[in-house]
Amino acid sequence: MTVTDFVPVLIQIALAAGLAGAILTGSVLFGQRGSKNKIKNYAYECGIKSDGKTSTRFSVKFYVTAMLFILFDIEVLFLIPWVLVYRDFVANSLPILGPILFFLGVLVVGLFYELKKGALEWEK
Amino acid sequence: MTVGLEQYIAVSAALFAIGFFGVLRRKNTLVIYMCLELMLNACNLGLIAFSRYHGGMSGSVFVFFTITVAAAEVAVGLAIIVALFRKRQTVQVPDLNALKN
Amino acid sequence: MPTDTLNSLGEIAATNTWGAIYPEMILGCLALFLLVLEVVLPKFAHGAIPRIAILGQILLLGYIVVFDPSGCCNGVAFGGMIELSGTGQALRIFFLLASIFVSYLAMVSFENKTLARVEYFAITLVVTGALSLMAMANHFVMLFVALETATVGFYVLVSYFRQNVLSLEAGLKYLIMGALSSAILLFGIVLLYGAASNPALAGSSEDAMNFQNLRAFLEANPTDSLAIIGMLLVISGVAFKIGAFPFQIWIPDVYQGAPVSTTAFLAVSSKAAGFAVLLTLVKTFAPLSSVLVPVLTGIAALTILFGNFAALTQRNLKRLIGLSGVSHAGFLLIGVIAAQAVPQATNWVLFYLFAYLLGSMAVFAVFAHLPKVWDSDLELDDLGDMAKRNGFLGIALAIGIGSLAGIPPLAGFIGKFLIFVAAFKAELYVLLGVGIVGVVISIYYYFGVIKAAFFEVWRFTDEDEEAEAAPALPGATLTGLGKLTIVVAIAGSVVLGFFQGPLGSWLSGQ
Amino acid sequence: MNDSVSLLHFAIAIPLLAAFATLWAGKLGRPAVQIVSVTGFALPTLLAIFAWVSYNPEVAGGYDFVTRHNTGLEAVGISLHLGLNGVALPLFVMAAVVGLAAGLYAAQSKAENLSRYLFCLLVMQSGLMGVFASIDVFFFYFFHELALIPTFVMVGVWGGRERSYAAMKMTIYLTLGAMLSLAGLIALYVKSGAESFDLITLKAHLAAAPLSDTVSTYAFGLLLFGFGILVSLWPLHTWAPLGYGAAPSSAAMLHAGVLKKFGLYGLIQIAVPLIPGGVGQWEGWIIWLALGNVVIVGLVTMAQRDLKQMLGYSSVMHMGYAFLGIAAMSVIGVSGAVIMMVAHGLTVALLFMLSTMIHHRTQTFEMEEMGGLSKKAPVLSAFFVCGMMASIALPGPGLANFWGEFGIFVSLWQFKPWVLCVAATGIIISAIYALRAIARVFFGTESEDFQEVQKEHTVIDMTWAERVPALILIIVLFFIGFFPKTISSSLNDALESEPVYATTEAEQGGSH
Repeated sequence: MTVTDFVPVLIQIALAAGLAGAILTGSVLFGQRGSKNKIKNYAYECGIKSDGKTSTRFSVKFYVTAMLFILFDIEVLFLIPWVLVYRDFVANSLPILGPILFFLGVLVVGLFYELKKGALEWEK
Repeated sequence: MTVGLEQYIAVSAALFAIGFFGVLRRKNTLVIYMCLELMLNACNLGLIAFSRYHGGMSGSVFVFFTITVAAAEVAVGLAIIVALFRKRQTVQVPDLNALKN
Repeated sequence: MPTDTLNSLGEIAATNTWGAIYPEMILGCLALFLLVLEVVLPKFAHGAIPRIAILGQILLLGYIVVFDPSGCCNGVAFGGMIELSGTGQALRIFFLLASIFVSYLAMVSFENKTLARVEYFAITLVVTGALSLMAMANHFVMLFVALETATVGFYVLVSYFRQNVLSLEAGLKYLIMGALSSAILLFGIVLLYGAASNPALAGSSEDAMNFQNLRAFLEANPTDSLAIIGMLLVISGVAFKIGAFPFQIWIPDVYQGAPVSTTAFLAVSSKAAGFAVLLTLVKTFAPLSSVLVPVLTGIAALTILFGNFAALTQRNLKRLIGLSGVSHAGFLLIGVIAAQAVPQATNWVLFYLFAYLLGSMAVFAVFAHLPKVWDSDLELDDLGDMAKRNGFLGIALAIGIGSLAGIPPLAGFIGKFLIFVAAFKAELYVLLGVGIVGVVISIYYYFGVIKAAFFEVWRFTDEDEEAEAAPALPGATLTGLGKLTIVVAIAGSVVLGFFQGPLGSWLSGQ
Repeated sequence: MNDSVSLLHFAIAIPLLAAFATLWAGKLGRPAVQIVSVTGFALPTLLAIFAWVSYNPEVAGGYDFVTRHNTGLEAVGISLHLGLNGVALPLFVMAAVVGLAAGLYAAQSKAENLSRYLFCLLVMQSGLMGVFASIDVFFFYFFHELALIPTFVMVGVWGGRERSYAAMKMTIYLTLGAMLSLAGLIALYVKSGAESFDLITLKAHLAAAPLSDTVSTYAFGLLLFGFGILVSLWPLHTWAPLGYGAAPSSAAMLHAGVLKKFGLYGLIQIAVPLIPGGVGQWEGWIIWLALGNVVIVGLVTMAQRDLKQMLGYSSVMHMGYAFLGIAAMSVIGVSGAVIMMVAHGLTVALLFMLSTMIHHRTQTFEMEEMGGLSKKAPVLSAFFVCGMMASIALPGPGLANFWGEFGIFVSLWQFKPWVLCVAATGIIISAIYALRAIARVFFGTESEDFQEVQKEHTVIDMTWAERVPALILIIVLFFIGFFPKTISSSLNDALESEPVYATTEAEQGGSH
């Protein structure tokens, strides 16, 4: 590869930056200015001071679900190549169904265990 | 200038080194964990580059397994970190010193 | 897809001898079966599950020992992924034996604790299967996947006591160290693969992660710097697992914090698997031995010295045993290095491992019965009480420690002796000297343990007074099954000391 | 290849089985323990005496009662190969006799937890029987360690003053010595090319192809210093007085009397015949260190105030003579050394036992605080005087030690007269401390400490339970003293068959 191959990327970066810059400058230029005071600069101009953290904590349940999702999501990785060569293998009577079924069987047992343990129940 | 195998390997080595020193230097367990993942991904990059430029699939196949392994490690690791946080209310390495004799 | 590819795939598929790895398959299925049982059975029946796990393993072990002690078939299988050999078979038996002990220890130390009981045993089974695949690996993919399966399992096992901060911290430490070592190992593999798959170089091959191909490449060009760096990284990664010198930092903390059964599992099985891998890798890297042997020699010497000196000052029992285990790793390394020059040394390393297994299991079984809620805070002073209350445990501790210290007439002595003979044959005089110094130092702290257990107690207690106080330990009750397990371990140590018999000739004959 | 079992197997196995039987008999009470343990000591003694009587020196290779069994390490060149030759036989018998005496004395002693005490003693005994009965060098070492471990436990658990420290020091020293000698033995195994630990095979190989100078230098050096530590060769002897001072009497009897001879036996049977070259290179070392044992340790012995300490030092001192006899490398010198080992074993055992009896009566080992015991305990004092006379090898046919030292001195005269002159001073030294000890302990006026003790409990003379073991030792001592031929003839035959000893004999033009 040569650097020229990266030109589109550069163009895209330039476009994005330019657009953002343009919008901001546009709003500064054409937008009408209001009176500047502290209250007005708060988020939501409703006059009430905002309190508490702006970043809220998530329940750990989200993380659990996310982990489980990753684990089962990864397995797809092994299914894609399988799908690609499936026909050829069967055509040449190479063993391909048995191993993958065993693999999926293990996955199913895992899923079954996970469900029964109530790892996916939201309210407990 | 052309981007060849050397560049990829250089990037992968650089990522690996960054991860390694991150593990050694950082105090926050989660950041250390990210650095570990960074090291694994540096290895993946190297594998892909080698198998792409040298021909042969075994490198690319290995990457599948590496990714899976990394995922499993993340799951278990985060579980442990969460459990520890619940117990100690901190994930800073210097605070985790119960095991000093 | 081109036909020649399909043909080669057909050839590979023909080598998928599933029958050859039935023990690992059975272990995995047994683990799944246990998980299913847990969710199917009602709560009150869960107590049966650990027993089912142990029973299943005992049956499997019995079948292997009786019906195919020397493995069904030798040579590579699964397209060069694993290599079946007598050594692999011996290690298979080793891991099964170890995991039976470990499962029993877990049963004991889970008494009087509120925990999820069942997962532990399932994970133990999976890890055991992974370890014995690791011992048979003939390809870096197989090696890495098996290794990681075991390691991830260990993360859970180490931090299994969720209520105990020490256990969790140990888990975190092991997690970071383990993941770091895996990453280093992996990067080493990448570099080796990159070097050996380079079409420009002689002897390169497409499947460069296969050990035979890799060795062929290294023979073709033994000065490839990339390959040498890769090798060093891989060796460091393995050194982490066996706790050899610069990489032993995690050992004391993790051994102390982990549940005693896990500590035993780490000390025995994980270490043994590391050495199995090391034996294979040393064969693979033989062309680079001009670099490898000096490195390993230095590591071995420093490991022995560090392990012993660090153990001298320990009061905490599990730290002590952990650090003494470091020095044992050093002795095993001597055997591994010698194995390059002396072929039988491989079998002598195996003998040492079996002796180490029996000795350690006796000691850890005693720890599991000591009167503490969390075995992480067992101190030397807790031993005296034990020997007074329960002479049987006292004898078991004495024999176990004696065997670890390499005192005749116990198995550990024969193991050390064989290692020394190997070192002499391979003319590793420096390591021999260091080994002798190490033995003398180790006597000191092992002696300390015996002293703490016996010197005041044995003299002034009466047999009959003991007899009634025997089972009255607050920690865990010593059941008949427990007595049997311990008796097996100590009898093994004693018998192997006097009469190596079938095991000896079997290993020598391998 | 497995042969039928011989009496040697029984001599080794019976004490071991008796040991566990004793442990179990602990539940049944004291009499059961005593019966079982004494049987465990007596039977091997009978077997040993039977072997002594029925020993046939004309047997091929000089080894009688030979058997060989495979323990599973035959591939490594290790097999349980047992047998006795002219050198091993007397020591074997001595080990059995001393064991019996020690066992009898221990069985009637007031040791706490008697069954466990006797358990350790019996394990030690079986190891001792094995040491002198094994032809395979590996098992020779193996049995030595088997006998050594119980010593540490006994010193540590049942010992007297500062027993922990003594046990620790003994353990470290003796482990180091054992390790060095083990390395030397492995060196022989590897470098001889025999790939076998069998002494006979090794001899054959090394006779055909002797070791190179460098190899023989370091191999012999390893064996010399390894064995030397075990035999308390000066200046590596410091563990011995401390250990014996702290050890319970039976343990001290067995260790000082028998187990310590392991190193000398190893030098005579293994090191010198297999590595004749090595002796020449280390000769100076051996002589000077041995003289250090005789003179320096001798002077230290004179300075001792504690009876048991003094006995410990004197036993260290006498080892010097044995070393000198070996250094002469002549038949007469080595046979003298062996006879002295036997006699010294019996004597030192007797003395340690008697010193403990004295302690029971005077409640102290300080010789200053004793005196006048002979009036209260004439028999005890008679025994003790007799033992002391034996240990200093009083000239006269009565006691075996004399023949030993006589042979050694003759050989030294042929070998290096100046060494003889220096060594002879040892006789005077030992005479001085022996007579002074006797005078202090038994004669003269009673010290006020001793009178204090007598107020608390009356001092009685030796009971029969105490006399029997002492008598056994003394009788054997006199028997060998009057009929030295009973051991020396087969001993000399065995040594004549060793080329190294026979040839040096011829060179030095000696005869006997």
